[in-house]
Amino acid sequence: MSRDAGLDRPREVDPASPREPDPRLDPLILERESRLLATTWADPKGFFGWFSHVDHKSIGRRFIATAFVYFTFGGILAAIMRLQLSRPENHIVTADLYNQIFTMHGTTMMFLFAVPVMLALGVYFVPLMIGARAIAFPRLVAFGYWMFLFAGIFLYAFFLLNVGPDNGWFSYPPLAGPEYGAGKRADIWAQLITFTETSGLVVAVALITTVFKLRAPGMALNRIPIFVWAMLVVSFMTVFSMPAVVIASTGLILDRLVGTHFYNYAEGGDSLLFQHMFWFFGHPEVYIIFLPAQGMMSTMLATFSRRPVFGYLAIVLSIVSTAFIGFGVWVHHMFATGLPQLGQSFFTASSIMIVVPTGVQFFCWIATLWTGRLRFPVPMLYALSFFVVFLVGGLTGVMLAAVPLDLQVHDTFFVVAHFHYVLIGGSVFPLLGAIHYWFPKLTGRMLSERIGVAALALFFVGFNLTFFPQHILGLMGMPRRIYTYQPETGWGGLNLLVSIGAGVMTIGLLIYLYNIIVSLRRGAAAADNPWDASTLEWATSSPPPAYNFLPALTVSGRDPLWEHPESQPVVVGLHAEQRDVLVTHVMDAEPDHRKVFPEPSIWPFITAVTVSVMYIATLFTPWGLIWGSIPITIALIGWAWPRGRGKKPSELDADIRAGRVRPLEQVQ
Amino acid sequence: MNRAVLDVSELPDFAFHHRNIVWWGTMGMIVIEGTMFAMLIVAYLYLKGRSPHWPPGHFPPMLLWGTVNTLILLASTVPNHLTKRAAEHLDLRKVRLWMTIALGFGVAFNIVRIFEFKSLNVWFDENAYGSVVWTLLGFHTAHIITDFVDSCVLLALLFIGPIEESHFVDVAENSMYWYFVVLSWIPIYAVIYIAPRVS
Amino acid sequence: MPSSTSHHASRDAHDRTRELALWTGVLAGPAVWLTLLEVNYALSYVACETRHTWFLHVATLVSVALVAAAGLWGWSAGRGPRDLPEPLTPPVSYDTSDTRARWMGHASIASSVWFIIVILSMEIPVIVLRTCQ
Amino acid sequence: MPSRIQSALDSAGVQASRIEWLWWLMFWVCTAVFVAVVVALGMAVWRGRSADPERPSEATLMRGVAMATAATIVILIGLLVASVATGRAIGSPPQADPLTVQITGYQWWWSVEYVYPQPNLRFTTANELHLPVGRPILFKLRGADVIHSFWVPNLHGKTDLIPGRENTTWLQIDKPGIYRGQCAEFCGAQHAHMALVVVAESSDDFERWVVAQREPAPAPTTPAQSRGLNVIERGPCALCHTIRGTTAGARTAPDLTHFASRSTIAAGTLPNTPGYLAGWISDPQHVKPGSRMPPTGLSGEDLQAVLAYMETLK
Repeated sequence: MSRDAGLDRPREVDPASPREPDPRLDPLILERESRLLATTWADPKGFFGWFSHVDHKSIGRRFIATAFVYFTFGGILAAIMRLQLSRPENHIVTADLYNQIFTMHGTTMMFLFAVPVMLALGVYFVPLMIGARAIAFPRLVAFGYWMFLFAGIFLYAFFLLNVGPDNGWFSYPPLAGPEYGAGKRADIWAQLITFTETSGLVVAVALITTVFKLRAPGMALNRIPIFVWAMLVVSFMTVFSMPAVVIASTGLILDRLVGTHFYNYAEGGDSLLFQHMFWFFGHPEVYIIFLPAQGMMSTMLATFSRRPVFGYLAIVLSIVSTAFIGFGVWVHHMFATGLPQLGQSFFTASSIMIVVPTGVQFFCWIATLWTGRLRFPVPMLYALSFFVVFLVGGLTGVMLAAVPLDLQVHDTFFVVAHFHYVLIGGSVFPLLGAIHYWFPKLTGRMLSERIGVAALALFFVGFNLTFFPQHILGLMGMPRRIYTYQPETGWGGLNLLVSIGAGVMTIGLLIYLYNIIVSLRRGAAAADNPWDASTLEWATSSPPPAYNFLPALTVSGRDPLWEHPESQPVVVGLHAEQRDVLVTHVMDAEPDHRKVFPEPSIWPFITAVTVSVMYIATLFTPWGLIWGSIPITIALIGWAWPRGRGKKPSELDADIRAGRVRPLEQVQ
Repeated sequence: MNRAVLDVSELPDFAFHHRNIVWWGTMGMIVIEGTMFAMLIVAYLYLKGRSPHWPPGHFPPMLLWGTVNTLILLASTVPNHLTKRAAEHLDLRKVRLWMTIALGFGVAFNIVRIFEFKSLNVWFDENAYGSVVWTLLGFHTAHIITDFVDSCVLLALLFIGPIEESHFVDVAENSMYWYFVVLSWIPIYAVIYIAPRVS
Repeated sequence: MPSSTSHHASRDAHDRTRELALWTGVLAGPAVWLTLLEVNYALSYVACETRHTWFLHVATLVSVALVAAAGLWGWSAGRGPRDLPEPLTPPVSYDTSDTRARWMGHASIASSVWFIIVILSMEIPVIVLRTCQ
Repeated sequence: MPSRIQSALDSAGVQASRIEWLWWLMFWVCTAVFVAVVVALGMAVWRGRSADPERPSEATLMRGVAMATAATIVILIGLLVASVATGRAIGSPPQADPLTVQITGYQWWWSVEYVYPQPNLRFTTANELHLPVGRPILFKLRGADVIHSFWVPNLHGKTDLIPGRENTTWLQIDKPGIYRGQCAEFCGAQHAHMALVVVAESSDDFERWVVAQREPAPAPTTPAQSRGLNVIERGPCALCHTIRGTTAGARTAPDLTHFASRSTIAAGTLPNTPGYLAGWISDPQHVKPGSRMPPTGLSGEDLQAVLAYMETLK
């Protein structure tokens, strides 16, 4: 381990490169270049310009902000549920509305907040952390953002029309099927899936390509920052898991819309087929939410321990193996469906063993703290509280992996408590910490420490008040998804406590929000690297310029900013008057070629609109698919149509024959 | 400032295969859609496993048109390969030629595909079997049509312009995607036409 | 520049098998385990019909052997620096690819050992449980 | 304490108590692990606060992490074995002659059929089971419309009732008593009001109950009762309900033959008293919005007559 802790120093510099100052590094030259780059990489201004942004930082900011707006919606819904359940036989909302609300809450938090916000942070920070000038396929990422935005608008528009989905975020047939799922509610859920999957998949592909091909020269696989590793792994999980739910929900739509029988047992279908496919996606999704948070933990702990995180290899392997095992545990959501016990128990084994990689990371982090010189700003406090709350969720997870125990607590408030400890404890705590941590880079201002501590304290207390008693409620027999309960069940007292806790938690989050709003205006100006961190996103100004880095950087270790960055060679020779990006090799990030990246364009927005129209049309008629695809095709042609640099075919041909154009393979 | 530099100004500005990020984008699409095909095939086998007899109360699909289409697809890999190679050699004329021929195969395929649907011997809303075979075949057809339209636009560009060097990469990637469409068809063919005949 | 690219091609050629070994070493463990899981799940129905479990044990053994072999292959590929001409475009990629290869070699071993444990953990139900319940 | 009638931690049966044992095992193991990790974390943070702690070498740390990991794996394997062993124990089929009960889940009530080899011995009731103590009971579970889940925490974990499939589970009760179960799989608007009552009693009491349940409904004795029966047979009730011994024979709603012997109305929604019953019959949608039972719109007299008759359905 320690041998390749990534600290190998540069060897003797290439004799070819001059020892006397390189003219291109002359401050005046750089100054002019930076101005030129700023105009080259600038996103267009004005109303229409606003719809044409392709800068990953602009898209990333919108992505993050939108995700938090949806988070707020989901939180409001949760508050209403807690009001309703605060005492037995309460009548704040009707059964019908309650069922919509808990469905919307789950759907919002999973599909419109948790997964998108993680991908969003990836969109903003992955290119910065690997020293790239842009994200791969910037227009595709913009398209992904618009689809995500429209997904939320679509869902909440129908919810406000009182046709929000009401079958749970898992929407099992036959309850959601043509016979029992009246109206359009289940279709809206299924189509929302299509929206969000479209968004998630394109962003995932862009992130994979970015990490593989756009890393700063010298950033070999063993030098990739752990957060980037996590985002890479998560993107792969997205690519392999989301198709399952696409097929599942498509089958549901077809059953409802054109009368197929995928899930209709009377015609040879099977409702468990849906459950299998849904959870084949659904469980990996939990890790899609969780692994980036682990990456944030490693990042923050390293920074605030003033040392590289201990056990880089172990942590990376843990992330990778968690991802794989995450694809082999889905049946533990179906233990009560009467599958053969032997088959189920294989999934018990995997569900129990998946704890180990996370345990390894815990131990590595504790080792990091053990040998670090610690500082305790708010992000670090979030990281430390993560240990406590997530641990509870992880341990109850072990219990749920046991078939017999699961049969008792499955679909009770015990499970509700468990996965809120895992998702809020495991993801939202690190996420809120990471927002504190990266806020200076995102906005150029620091968040207030004082207010931050207050928010965390209330959030922490409120969270545990809310969710710990739910374990007991579950064991006392309180099922999930009930809109009320009778007094004689004796659940009233704990539920009141839970609701009070939810109130405290809400206040904490409101203070957090207040902190952000205030600091945006009056926060202290942030230095380039306010935390004295080691990763590349801190090597540029806060917030970064449109072109991210000048001069472009190279690395020779895992913690570039802690390893004499000034002696690191820098990249020169990228043209400033066009969007030049250096493409490097997958394994060792050796420079390969320069690629000219696309200009801003409004076509991704237009395409997203046409696609949304098609999705919504297909809610009502299968022909929406046919007619809807025509405008999409037109939009895509507009998107792909070359502008500016294109030549007449004859001219290009002439250039080629004259040898003025040569691809890499032919350069000899 | 006296600093070593890494000069990349001499590097070329486009490349083929996995060295170009477009290849990774295409691969991403291929993996995603490949996984969807796999899921549908799993769904088919799952339903088959739960049904006492398969296909339930039907004759299996007629072999003729499906097999004809398989042959067309396999044959189409030849012009497809030549298109790809021409693109990698930046040979505009050959690219135009072979791509047009490859498109011809595409047309033929789509026409035969209509007869294929007819020869399935089942309607999609009769039972789960009908639903899954129609979805499989329809999903694959959607890919054929998508790639077909894509190729048409690309070919039009190559004739009327404006084009740039990177369009040769697009052509190469387009051919790679066609390979995927062909390869993914083979397991689907096996599932739709062979599986009902083996119990 | 020209010289360094032609030499680039040679590097690629030289690396291919080594990279293959390294990736196999790292990924064989999880991939084999995942396959085994699906296979076992399917076979559990067979086990119920036939009242036999020997094929489950066989599957486990085969998987362990595969993973161990892959891990060792990757590990050996990760050892020792290569005698190669100076890498492309100094001064960036010093001995990057050697430390990286060694790193992946370690990863191969670690990954294989870990997933052999996971594979063996799936034997417990087979031993404890009756074939049909 | 009321909560105890629907609690996984007050086991009254073989299966539930085995699961409870597993629960406490896991609870204590996990608590120990939690304490250990938090203590380690606390020590690490405490050391790290000092300016420059003497650092163990990376190798030492690696050994520590490796040992902790090994310990984790050992503990988890132990829990895995315990879990699978418990599964084997509760999954084993009944030895002695089991009582077979067929439960069918409807939106939002339970149809309960006691299955005997001889058809004439079979009988159907709803939402309330009487079960003998000390005798294995085999449950056959079906979903009539959507997926429900059969769950009586004091007796056993849950098993889903899935349309088109028949699931089975079995249990054996140790302690006589009254237990409450509730549908545990979200099944639509009134998922919250789909409870069932389990009366666990000695075999003698149980057999007496069985004999009573097999009887058809008693004939009305007073004019009011006769009028009530008349209203039921000619009115809307008979379109869905069965009362054995009368012309009411529809099966889409709970069997009312011995309705008065049950303790609750509408699957545990209300206690079975004339007052609540009157409210329920006249406007079910008020009590249980979305319920499949429409408002009957009976006149006052008819309603009183129906109540009078139904009180006789002991």
